[in-house]
Amino acid sequence: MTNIKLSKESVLGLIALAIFVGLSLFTPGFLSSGNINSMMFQLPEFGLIALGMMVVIITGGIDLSITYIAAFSGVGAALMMTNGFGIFPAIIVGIIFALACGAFNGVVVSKIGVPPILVTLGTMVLFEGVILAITNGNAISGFPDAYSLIGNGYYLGIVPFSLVIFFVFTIITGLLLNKSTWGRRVYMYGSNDLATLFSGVKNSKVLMKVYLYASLLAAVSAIIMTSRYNSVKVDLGSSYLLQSVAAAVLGGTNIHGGYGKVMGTIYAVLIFQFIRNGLNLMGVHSSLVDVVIGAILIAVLTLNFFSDKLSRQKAKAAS
Amino acid sequence: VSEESAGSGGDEEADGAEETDNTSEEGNTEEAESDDELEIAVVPKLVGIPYFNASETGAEQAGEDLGVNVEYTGPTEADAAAQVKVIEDLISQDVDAIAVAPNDPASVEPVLKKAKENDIHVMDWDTPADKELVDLSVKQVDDEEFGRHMAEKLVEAMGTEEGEIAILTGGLSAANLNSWIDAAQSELDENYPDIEIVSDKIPTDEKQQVAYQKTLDLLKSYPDLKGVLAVSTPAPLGAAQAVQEKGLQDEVSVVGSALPTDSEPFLEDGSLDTAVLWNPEQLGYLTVALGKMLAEGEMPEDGQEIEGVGEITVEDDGKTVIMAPPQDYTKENASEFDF
Amino acid sequence: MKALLKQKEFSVLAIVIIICVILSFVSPVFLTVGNWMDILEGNTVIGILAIGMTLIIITSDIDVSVAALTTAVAVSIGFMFQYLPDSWFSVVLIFLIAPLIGMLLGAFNGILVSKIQIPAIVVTLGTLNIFSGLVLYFTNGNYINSTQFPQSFMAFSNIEILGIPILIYLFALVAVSTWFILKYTLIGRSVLAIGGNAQSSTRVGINFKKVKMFVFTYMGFLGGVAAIAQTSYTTAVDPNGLMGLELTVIAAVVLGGANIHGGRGSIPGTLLGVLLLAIMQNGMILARIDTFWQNVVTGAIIVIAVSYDEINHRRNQAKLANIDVKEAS
Amino acid sequence: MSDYILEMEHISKTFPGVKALDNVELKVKQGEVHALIGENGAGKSTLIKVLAGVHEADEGGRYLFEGIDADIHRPLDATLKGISIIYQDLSLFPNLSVAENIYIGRDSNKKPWTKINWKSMKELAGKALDELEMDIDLNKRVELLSIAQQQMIEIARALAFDSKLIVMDEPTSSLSSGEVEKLYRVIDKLKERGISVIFISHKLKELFRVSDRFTVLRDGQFVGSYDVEEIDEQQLIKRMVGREVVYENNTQKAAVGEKVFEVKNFSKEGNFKDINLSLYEGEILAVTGLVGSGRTELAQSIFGVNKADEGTLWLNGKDLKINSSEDAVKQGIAYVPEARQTQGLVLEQSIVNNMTLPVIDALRNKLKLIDRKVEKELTEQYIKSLDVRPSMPDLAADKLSGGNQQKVVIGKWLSAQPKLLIIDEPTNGIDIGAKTEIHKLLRRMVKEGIGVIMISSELPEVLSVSDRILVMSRGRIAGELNTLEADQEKVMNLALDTEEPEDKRQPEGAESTVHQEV
Ligand SMILES: Nc1ncnc2c1ncn2[C@@H]1O[C@H](COP(=O)(O)OP(=O)(O)OP(=O)(O)O)[C@@H](O)[C@H]1O
Ligand SMILES: Nc1ncnc2c1ncn2[C@@H]1O[C@H](COP(=O)(O)OP(=O)(O)OP(=O)(O)O)[C@@H](O)[C@H]1O
Ligand SMILES: [Mg+2]
Ligand SMILES: [Mg+2]
Repeated sequence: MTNIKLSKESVLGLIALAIFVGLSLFTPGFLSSGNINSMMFQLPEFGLIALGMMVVIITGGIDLSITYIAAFSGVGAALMMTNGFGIFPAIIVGIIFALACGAFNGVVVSKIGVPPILVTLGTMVLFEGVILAITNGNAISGFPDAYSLIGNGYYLGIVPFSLVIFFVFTIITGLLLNKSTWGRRVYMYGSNDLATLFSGVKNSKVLMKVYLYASLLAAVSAIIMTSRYNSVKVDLGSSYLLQSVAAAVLGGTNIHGGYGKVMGTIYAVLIFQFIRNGLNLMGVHSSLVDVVIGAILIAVLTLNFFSDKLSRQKAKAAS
Repeated sequence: VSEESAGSGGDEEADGAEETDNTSEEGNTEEAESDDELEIAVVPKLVGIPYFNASETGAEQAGEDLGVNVEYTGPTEADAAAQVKVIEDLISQDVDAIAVAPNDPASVEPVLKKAKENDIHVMDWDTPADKELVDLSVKQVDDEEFGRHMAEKLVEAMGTEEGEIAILTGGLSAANLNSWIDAAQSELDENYPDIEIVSDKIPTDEKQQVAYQKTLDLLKSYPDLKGVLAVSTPAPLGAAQAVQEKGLQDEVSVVGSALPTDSEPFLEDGSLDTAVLWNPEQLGYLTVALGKMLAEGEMPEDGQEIEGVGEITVEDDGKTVIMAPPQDYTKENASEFDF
Repeated sequence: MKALLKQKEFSVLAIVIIICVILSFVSPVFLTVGNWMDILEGNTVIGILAIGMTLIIITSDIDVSVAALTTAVAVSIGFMFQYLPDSWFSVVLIFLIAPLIGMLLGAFNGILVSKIQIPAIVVTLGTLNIFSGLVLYFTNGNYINSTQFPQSFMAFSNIEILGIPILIYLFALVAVSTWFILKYTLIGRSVLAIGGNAQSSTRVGINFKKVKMFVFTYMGFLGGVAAIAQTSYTTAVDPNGLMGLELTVIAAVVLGGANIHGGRGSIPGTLLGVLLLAIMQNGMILARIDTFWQNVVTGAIIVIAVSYDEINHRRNQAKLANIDVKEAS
Repeated sequence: MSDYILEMEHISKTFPGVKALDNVELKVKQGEVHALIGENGAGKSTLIKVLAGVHEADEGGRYLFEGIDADIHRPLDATLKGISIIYQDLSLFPNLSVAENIYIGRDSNKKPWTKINWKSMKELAGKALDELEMDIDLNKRVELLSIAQQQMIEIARALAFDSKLIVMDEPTSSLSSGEVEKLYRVIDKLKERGISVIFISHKLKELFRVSDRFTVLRDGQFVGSYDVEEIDEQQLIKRMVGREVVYENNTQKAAVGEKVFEVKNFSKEGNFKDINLSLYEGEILAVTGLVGSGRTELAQSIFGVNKADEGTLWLNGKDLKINSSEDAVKQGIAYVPEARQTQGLVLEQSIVNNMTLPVIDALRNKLKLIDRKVEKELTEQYIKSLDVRPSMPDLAADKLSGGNQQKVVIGKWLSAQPKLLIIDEPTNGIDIGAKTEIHKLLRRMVKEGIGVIMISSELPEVLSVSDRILVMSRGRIAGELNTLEADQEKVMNLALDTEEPEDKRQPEGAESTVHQEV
């Protein structure tokens, strides 16, 4: 029964690797240093949001407001900088803005008990409205040069600084989920919230931290984005919303909660990155890139279904 | 929320659409054949809307006429981040020139810098990027002139210099729409002080249907409304549809930016008074033509005649090219155009 | 039986009434027949889709591909228009073919959800990408406008009976027949049953997969109907025109009291939810609310409404477990 | 032709890693009540699921119904053949009306567009309820009913079906004694009509009251089938567990020490009122009463999940402030809920994760991260001392049988080293073997200085395990008895509330009808 079996995540990692190798072989320019470099720059902002989404999904929830939290956080930081404050206070304010949004979601979800999909559907519109009211829909731009280093600079001259930040938060997320007591409770809550309540777990505290942590990741992503694009607008990163859900789920996270691994989500993010980049390089119509992404999502889960079925039959035959 | 510059609300004729397909196919085969040809990348705010499809047609045509390889590609949503990725991928492809219609001028700044570092000529078209950064800036019209012109046309259509008007816009965060609206508002403030704008500009999500519903609500809410200024290509059509349905052609004037073929049914019965725009196909064509010049190390001059486009204006800075003055499409002339 | 259900609907109704009262003070035109016709006609598409979504949410699933699916059908209609003769036959044909295409697309979702057992939100996220990507690829985003429509279809879209536009009748027809299906047919009962308790439903012999298949196919069917309504309302096909509408549709359904965890939801409730969003949109301009604050108001009302509903629900739930405590003797 | 309506032979069922049934036989005669008994995890429910078409048996079995090959592959097949199952965990639709719940499934084989006839549906449902002497509004949604009423709806459904064979998997575990009597009468009626019944229960007395024949399973294997006349209780137990078990009454009063825990003036509107109770060192305090007397609510209020309106708690010399279950655990209070599967365990998660959930904060290393090794050792220690089987710490809890699951829940709280343990219906649905183990465990805990309050509806259990008995009735403490002096009659007299409620409205609860406890 315990014969060598690859975990869901490792299989996904192999798929990502296969895609990478395939594209390297068949797409001119894919393996060029310039392209690898630009992929490294593109990865972190989306990866961070996907990780945040994953943590929420593990509790059986979803955060539809996450990209607007990022945008709001970016607006906060931008306003500080354009009003003459330094980078550091600006980042702090950006994070505080995001945490405020996360806290709002957290309170309504955990204290009032409204299903997360409803809460965040409402706060998505609400946060968007607040940003519009603050910015009148205009972009805020013109940040100090030093700020742009966060998203555009290199660490040790080769690795993008943003990638290092992403790497650090990946490790932190992994540690928190797998090794911290909060992480354990997140998984347990995701599987059965009543049982955690009856085990002396303060569910509202666990949930509150989940929404705060997701918004923190959104804020970090926002800082990288605003730095990379040197500007912020109401729709900053809005195209990442459904994609981040897709990445978390492709990465094996159970949409009903209770299961989800950092590595799975990272592999899924890589797959998305490779595919988009590769198809763009091949000059495939961008609409068709969406089609491919949708098809991969469905195909991988269909494969999972059949391989599960197969292994179940095997187990049966074996015993 | 998509926010193309003046995206056509229009209906390409069926054969028009087919044409587009054909050209792009040919473009692809050409690409495969010739590697030594110049490679000009044209990046719209987004692909898959009529306005930018029309520019694509023009751009591909120019590629064919001038013997350059045209790569016309952009994001499927008017999202700044997505657009930056497209440009980054183009840098990886090592094209000779990139012309971008930025969704957010500031956000493409770093990536354009990067392009220049890689010895790629950069220019903007449709919507200006950072002036310092681009080698050339292609403008369809002068924004200030365009906005003021629309306001004048509206006052003209209303036949009075007083009364209430409303302004519809494609999206609140579209920079060029905002600059036209600002220009129009200045024009009204300065020259027509008795005209009152009843509400903040109203967003229509770049959707005709939304513009239609909002206009219906406006007509009810402000029964004395005399005019609607609708900026972004689907908006005038929706506004006109509402006026048409309520039979208010004579009471309410509608002026806005729209393509002539789309506007025709509404221009006919006067529910739309004037559509103001430029020729987006020409804009695409001009962009590629100038891109080629740039890649070959030339710069355009004021008053220069560009084949297939006409005489262009170059502003004092030497790198801002203005294609043509705004064009009015009315009941009388709309049928003469095929875009 | 519906004591609590009625209460759930009641909370939306209460909010709708409050907003109506406020608006009728703020704007004299709000309570006019004309305005209400506009509201209803303008929300026919959302309404029809929300009715289909109600069934899906009752079975504790969700479908985020509805807008893309509807657009795909609308584009197909627009394409067919170029080949259809100008006769009433064409309109009838459209009414046969559009729902059929919708059903096929919906059935595709249904198969993946029921047979392959992929969670619905994932399936429909995937098909959302696939449908809309293909639509954009084939249309390039180009409008198909009324000059290419058969005159008979234009005539159809202008029909008014007793001064009421035809689309409102279509909306009503969809609402009444779906209500009937839920209340009076076996399949409708099965929908409620699997939402109430999936395990029990298989034990009493309800074919779980078939019912899932049904709700998604029916959603597709209504997507087809909505495509006709949309085409006739805008007298054009806009490949981008419905983008993002799925979240509005879902919001309407849950505001109407359907429980995202399944088992609960009703057609009257959903209609109220649609109405709530509709009058909010309509009222923003009538009440002359500053453009930049409109989203804040909308978002706040959604959050307040769902919170209020939850609090109410809990209060009722708490009453359920009561013990008749003996008084001190 | 045999006179068996059901013949199952050589039935085996393998789950990945578990052989739940191994060559089992079950033969039921026309019109008999056939008891299926066995310890937790013996395979009773699994056998029933094979019978019902929920699970397909491994190859090689023989399954005849009414003398012909049953050919049942899904639940609907069984239904159509006239087999009704009342599952252990019920199969109701909380969001549907009583009438719909009773009627549902009758027309599962009809075309989906068939119109529902509400009138005939209600007639039929009404008839079935009449037969059960139940008076419930047919339009009421089932979620508004008490658990006991829900159980009766399930039985009404089987009746309404005109079934030939009705299987009842532990139908009495949540019924009050009055309803149990009613059920017996119904079973008698069914028998008269020639309908066969398979009856599963852990309550032996009850089985002897209703059954004609027994089939005993042990560890997935068939032990034998016996007529009621040829076997007695002790022999039956011996066959179930493979050894002899004596259910002994507590004959020795514990040496009582200091007061350890006190509840003062506890009240919660609509749940309980003016509760005062004390617990002394070294004793097990039983709280008993009829179903719906508010015991669970009281326990959950002490534990902090249902905050009381007023009143104070006192533990080991300190007044407690408890606003949440987290506070309660921190102060040393543990609670084993009655709903093991939904409240007690996170079923999909491993035994380790479940066992260490309340104490996880204490299992961190210097880096504040969970120390996996310590965690595992702790779990293994409790698995061993509680004899959880199989002893695989990483096994998901849902792979365990009921009794073993309960042990995990108890282990979870032992690891938290509480000062007070409240255990609610500790042996509900647990076989005799596991039951005595749990009782011994409770004793052991008291000896180790943990205060134990046991809530139980099973009077034999209360009388044999506890030292002192509090009886609750309609949200109040009706009286206190010393176990040595108590008997079933005395307890029942307190539990039965002679006074009628001033408000004659029938409350949701099942407490209204009152009969003798078994
Ligand atoms: N779906 C399943 N997957 C794996 N193992 C299972 C499954 N269902 C039951 N089992 C195992 O099969 C064995 C028999 O379980 P079953 O539920 O039939 O016992 P039971 O006699 O009904 O016990 P109880 O009296 O506790 O209800 C147990 O070891 C159980 O863990
Ligand atoms: N999940 C539930 N849904 C609806 N009603 C419930 C639920 N749980 C309990 N009740 C009802 O609440 C009342 C009190 O039940 P409670 O469980 O507290 O009583 P109890 O004295 O603990 O009895 P027991 O533990 O034997 O059920 C009863 O009328 C019961 O029917
Ligand atoms: Mg069992
Ligand atoms: Mg209880």
